[in-house]
Amino acid sequence: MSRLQTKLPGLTLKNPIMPASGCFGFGREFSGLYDLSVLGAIMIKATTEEPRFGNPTPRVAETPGGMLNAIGLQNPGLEKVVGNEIPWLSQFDVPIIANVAGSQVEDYVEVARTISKSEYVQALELNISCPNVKTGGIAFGTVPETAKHLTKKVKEVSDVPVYVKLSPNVSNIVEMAKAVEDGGADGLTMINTLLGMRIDLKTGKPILANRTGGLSGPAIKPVAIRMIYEVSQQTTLPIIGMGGISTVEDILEFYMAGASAVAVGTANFANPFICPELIEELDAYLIEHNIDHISDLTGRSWNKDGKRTYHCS
Amino acid sequence: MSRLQTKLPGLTLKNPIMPASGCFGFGREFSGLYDLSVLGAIMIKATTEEPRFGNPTPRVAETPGGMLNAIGLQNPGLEKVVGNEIPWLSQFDVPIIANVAGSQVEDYVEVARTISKSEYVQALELNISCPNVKTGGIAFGTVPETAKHLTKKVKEVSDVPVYVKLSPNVSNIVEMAKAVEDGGADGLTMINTLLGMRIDLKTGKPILANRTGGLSGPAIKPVAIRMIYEVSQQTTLPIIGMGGISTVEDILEFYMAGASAVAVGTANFANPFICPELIEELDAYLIEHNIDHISDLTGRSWNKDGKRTYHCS
Amino acid sequence: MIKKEWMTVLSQKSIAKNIYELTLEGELVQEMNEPGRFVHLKVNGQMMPLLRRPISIASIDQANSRFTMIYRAEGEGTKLLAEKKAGDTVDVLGPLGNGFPIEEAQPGETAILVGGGIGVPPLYELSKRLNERGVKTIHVLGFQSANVAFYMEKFSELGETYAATVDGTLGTKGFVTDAIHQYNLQADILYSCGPVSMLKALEGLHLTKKGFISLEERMGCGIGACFACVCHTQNDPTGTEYRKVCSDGPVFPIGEVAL
Amino acid sequence: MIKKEWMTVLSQKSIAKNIYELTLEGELVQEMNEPGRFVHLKVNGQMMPLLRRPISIASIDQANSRFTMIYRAEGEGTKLLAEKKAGDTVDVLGPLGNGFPIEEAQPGETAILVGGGIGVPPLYELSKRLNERGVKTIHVLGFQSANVAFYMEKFSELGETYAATVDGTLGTKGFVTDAIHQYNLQADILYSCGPVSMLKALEGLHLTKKGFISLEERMGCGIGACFACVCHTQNDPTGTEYRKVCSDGPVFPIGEVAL
Ligand SMILES: Cc1cc2nc3c(=O)[nH]c(=O)nc-3n(C[C@H](O)[C@H](O)[C@H](O)COP(=O)(O)OP(=O)(O)OC[C@H]3O[C@@H](n4cnc5c(N)ncnc54)[C@H](O)[C@@H]3O)c2cc1C
Ligand SMILES: Cc1cc2nc3c(=O)[nH]c(=O)nc-3n(C[C@H](O)[C@H](O)[C@H](O)COP(=O)(O)OP(=O)(O)OC[C@H]3O[C@@H](n4cnc5c(N)ncnc54)[C@H](O)[C@@H]3O)c2cc1C
Ligand SMILES: Cc1cc2nc3c(=O)[nH]c(=O)nc-3n(C[C@H](O)[C@H](O)[C@H](O)COP(=O)(O)O)c2cc1C
Ligand SMILES: Cc1cc2nc3c(=O)[nH]c(=O)nc-3n(C[C@H](O)[C@H](O)[C@H](O)COP(=O)(O)O)c2cc1C
Ligand code: FES
Ligand code: FES
Repeated sequence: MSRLQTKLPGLTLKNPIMPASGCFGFGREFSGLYDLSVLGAIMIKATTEEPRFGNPTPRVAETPGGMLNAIGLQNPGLEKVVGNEIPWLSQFDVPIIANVAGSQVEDYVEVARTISKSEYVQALELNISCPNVKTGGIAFGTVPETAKHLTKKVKEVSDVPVYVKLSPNVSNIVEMAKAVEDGGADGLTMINTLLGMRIDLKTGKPILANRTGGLSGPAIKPVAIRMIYEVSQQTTLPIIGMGGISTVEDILEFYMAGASAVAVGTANFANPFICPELIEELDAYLIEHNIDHISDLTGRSWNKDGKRTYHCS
Repeated sequence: MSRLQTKLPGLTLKNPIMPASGCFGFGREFSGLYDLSVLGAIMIKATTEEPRFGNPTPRVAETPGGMLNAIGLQNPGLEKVVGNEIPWLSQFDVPIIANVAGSQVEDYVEVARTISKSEYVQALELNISCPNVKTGGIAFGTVPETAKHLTKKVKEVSDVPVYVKLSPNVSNIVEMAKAVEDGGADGLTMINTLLGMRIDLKTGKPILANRTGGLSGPAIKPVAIRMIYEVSQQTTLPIIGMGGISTVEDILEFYMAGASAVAVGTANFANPFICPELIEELDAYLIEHNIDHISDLTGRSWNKDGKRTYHCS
Repeated sequence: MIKKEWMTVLSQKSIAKNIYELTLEGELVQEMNEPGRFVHLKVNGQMMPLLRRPISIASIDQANSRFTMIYRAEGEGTKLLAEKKAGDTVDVLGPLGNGFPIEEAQPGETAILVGGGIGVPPLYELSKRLNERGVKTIHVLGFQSANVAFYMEKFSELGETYAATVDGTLGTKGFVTDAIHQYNLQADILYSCGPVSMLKALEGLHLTKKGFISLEERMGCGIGACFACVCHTQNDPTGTEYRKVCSDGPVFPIGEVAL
Repeated sequence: MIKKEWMTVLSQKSIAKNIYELTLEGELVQEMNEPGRFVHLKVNGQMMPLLRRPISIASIDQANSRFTMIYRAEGEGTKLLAEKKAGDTVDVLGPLGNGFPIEEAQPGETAILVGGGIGVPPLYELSKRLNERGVKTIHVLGFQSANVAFYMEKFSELGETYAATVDGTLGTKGFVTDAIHQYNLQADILYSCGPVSMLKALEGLHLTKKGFISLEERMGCGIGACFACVCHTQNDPTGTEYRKVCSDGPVFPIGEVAL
């Protein structure tokens, strides 16, 4: 499947399809369903310094063409993630991208420092789109200067490349992308969820105990495509695209918009076998359409060549 | 249907359901399908000072649970709207809310001044969420100070109450709402469309000639509900809610979130009879559930009483 | 008058590769007076797909309250439509737009009807009506390939019929204009429906004094309210004058709208 | 092992107001070993509704590769499910979670099975298995009203069966706890499934030394990966210890999880 092989900063991927953070835990459950080594990479659940229980339940609600979640970054904490989860996952031949979260700059720095030293972690994904941060609120993901500063601090301590995960809840996504590029980011992952809410008509209250939650799934795909289209033309950073992917056509759309790899989140819930299925179907599609390499499609919507900096070497 | 009668600044509505701006033209076409007098009000298509052709076609694209549009504010211009369209529409017993657009402050002011003097116009809806403005780009809808200034200028010249239509493409919707409240707005209408894109896999290019467009329909409902929930608790302005409404349940959700009336946009395309149908169904629902007045539901999700300032007198 | 009705599927069959012929029954047929108008279909009662699909009326049988459409199952909506079986219902809005003016062709005159791909269907009812009126019809039908061609025999029953296929598997190899040249076809009036490139080429031929073409455009409402489907006029190709394909068209006199 | 299979509908019938009994056939049944586990259903192959619906396994017939579910058609997904007819297919992921431990009840002992509303179904297969094992079963089934009650006779065939309805239209007026008091029911072991309020009340009764309860929670993945369905433990009610309803449960020993 060399036409799917993808090189990104710190990552050599068999193929460019990976489960998105938070939709795949640390891989244990899915490993019972298929061999995780077929995946391009795995983006593990957000890790914070201390263990977190997260928000009260209900934590999910369905919406038209999408879903809301307010898990609240539940995770066993840095020590257990580095000590148990990552080593366990390392039995599979698949690069690990660690999703880093925190409440203040120091938390991020601490998690990034430690987790990036794990011999099994190939890259970090800086989650600056979490609605639960203490200091500065959602400022990390919505104020360019703050995002830049955080990126810089994390880059200083990280042993591996740092991808910054952008929030779509902003007026100007290009400004955010440029800020983290200035801060030294090696790549971008986008998009995280849009903030949304559903109300239970029986109780008159929000369905989610946390009231608001993050909207994901096919409903947000047009927003993701638009943002990747804009950002990919204005920065030189490679983009791992996500937001509503559930078919090969979706993947092609993300590539044409400007992505260099993709992640699948919510679709794992409707079909837990979606990632391996998409990997096979994408390969078949490229063969059928005589496309030498998937990276030829990157940015096709705005770039005649469709060639970008990052692709199979 | 007194349980549906709704009083808002400048408006006494038989019922709180109206077609959203841009999805109903100036009413001529729908008048061939049903008697427009059954509607709570009509929000007419955006009016600019000069006639506008709008964007090249294709101007619409379908997305999962939604659609994109990039009409580009096509309209016959202020003179014809005031001279022909509004007087024609005045034959129906239905309040007219005029949607005002422009490229710079002076344009808005000019349109607002003239159109608000039309004896048939009960209120203005200030469209500050248009992606095609010349001066300041999307600044009118995304920079609080700019929005406040514009609102103030328009209020100075308007003979009728001014509702400001908020854009969802911001990090902090409450800040925007408060800014236009400070600027003197009499009410809010929300939300306008989210910026999105779709790419045609056959051509590799965006489907819309304008490339990006506004996302509307059920897909964006959770974003609308969240924003109305937030804003209704932080301002005293009445909110006309919109974004994906297509059922009575949707209307109830908007009310519980904090709306005092609702508008239906995209759903008119799937079912042109949707507005009169919803008006009947909503009345039947209230009777069945022993709800004295629809306004009792406003803000129910955060307010035990569910009573707000604006309801049937 | 425009109506919305859940009409019943009488029959659906595949008549070429991915091409379906669908016959529906219902009251709404009584409103169908003109060839070239279209209906706007909601393929299911659910939220997805969200928008209606515009499909031309291919033939009308008012006595039996039936009409037939011919469409290509390509995207999400038309694929779902292709799954409908006899007895199922379809939500139809219509009839919409303005059709081909048959009164513009005088009895005894010759009309040339030129269709391309899924632009062919509305020409069938048109041809029937013209023939009833005593107008001689010549048909030139363009397709990608023989395997997606349809209704050649049905048109042949109404008048001379020529095919053009891009790959030469049926009729003239090339475009409809190649067939027109090859057979040196002449007529008094032109009626056409198909891709813009074809309509443009036909306009350039100046084959007849009078001509009418039917356009396609992506639609929102389908009734003239949303401004999704506008086009410029040839009088004012960059100005603010416009026509709406859904309600002013889809049929326009040649020369009226900018292609 | 967890499998995903398009299973075939053998029968579907309404057995009470909005309550349906659905029997599916397929390979996956061979994986169903324990009462109290559930399946995660996708009601159609489309994007809406997006998420699967968790439904308990109500009875298993491995010899014929069939199993039965009983569910209430209430929201979008279950209403679509109720439209399925014999011969249609349903996308089933399962079996999921951990069921009721039957080995905790010794032959000769008495088990009391307490179900509320749509919590009743999994108790049926459980009761069959306990009876096979020589455990005596008492059933207490709570419903809103007689018109939504079901399976009373089927349970009666397996052991003493009591009903409680909120409006008194069947059995004891009130809750299952009222029926337990009224008849002074006693047992060695409790198995229960139903609303949290019911489970809490039962926990408070301290009716038996051993007890197992089955929980409901809104789910994402259904397999333990997304952290949607967690609950606190009674050991650490405000801390970071947790159980996942989908993969650690849905059945837990009484006292393990915070209700
Ligand atoms: C007046 C008119 C008459 C038509 N008559 C016929 C006919 O008789 N037979 C036939 O096969 N086709 C006809 N078409 C084209 C037909 O509408 C499209 O092929 C169809 O809408 C595509 O829908 P889909 O579900 O396959 O594609 P999707 O890609 O799922 O469609 C997505 C959206 O784009 C719109 N769209 C996509 N392609 C087109 C197109 N070419 N024209 C207009 N809208 C499009 C759809 O309506 C829908 O809103 C006609 C179009 C118009 C405007
Ligand atoms: C382990 C388990 C076993 C279950 N067994 C049964 C059973 O045997 N029979 C039965 O009738 N019901 C059962 N339920 C409840 C059933 O899952 C819900 O009634 C159903 O998901 C509601 O879907 P809907 O399409 O009707 O509602 P919608 O409102 O359309 O559902 C929207 C979303 O919310 C979720 N949801 C809504 N209500 C519930 C609920 N009460 N519990 C969990 N998720 C919910 C849905 O799964 C879906 O994701 C069980 C739930 C769990 C967790
Ligand atoms: C249940 C759930 C949990 C998530 N948890 C995380 C997380 O821990 N960290 C993170 O960066 N993103 C998280 N996300 C966001 C996804 O990684 C992804 O960016 C988003 O869902 C859009 O992709 P999708 O539409 O394919 O799901 C979560 C999403 C869901 C649905
Ligand atoms: C085709 C189309 C045209 C629109 N034109 C306008 C407009 O001229 N002015 C405006 O303020 N909003 C316009 N809108 C936005 C709608 O009024 C509404 O705010 C939005 O579509 C969300 O509601 P909905 O999901 O019910 O459509 C338009 C929307 C659509 C779909
Ligand atoms: S489709 Fe709405 S105006 Fe033509
Ligand atoms: S539903 Fe995903 S962990 Fe339980």
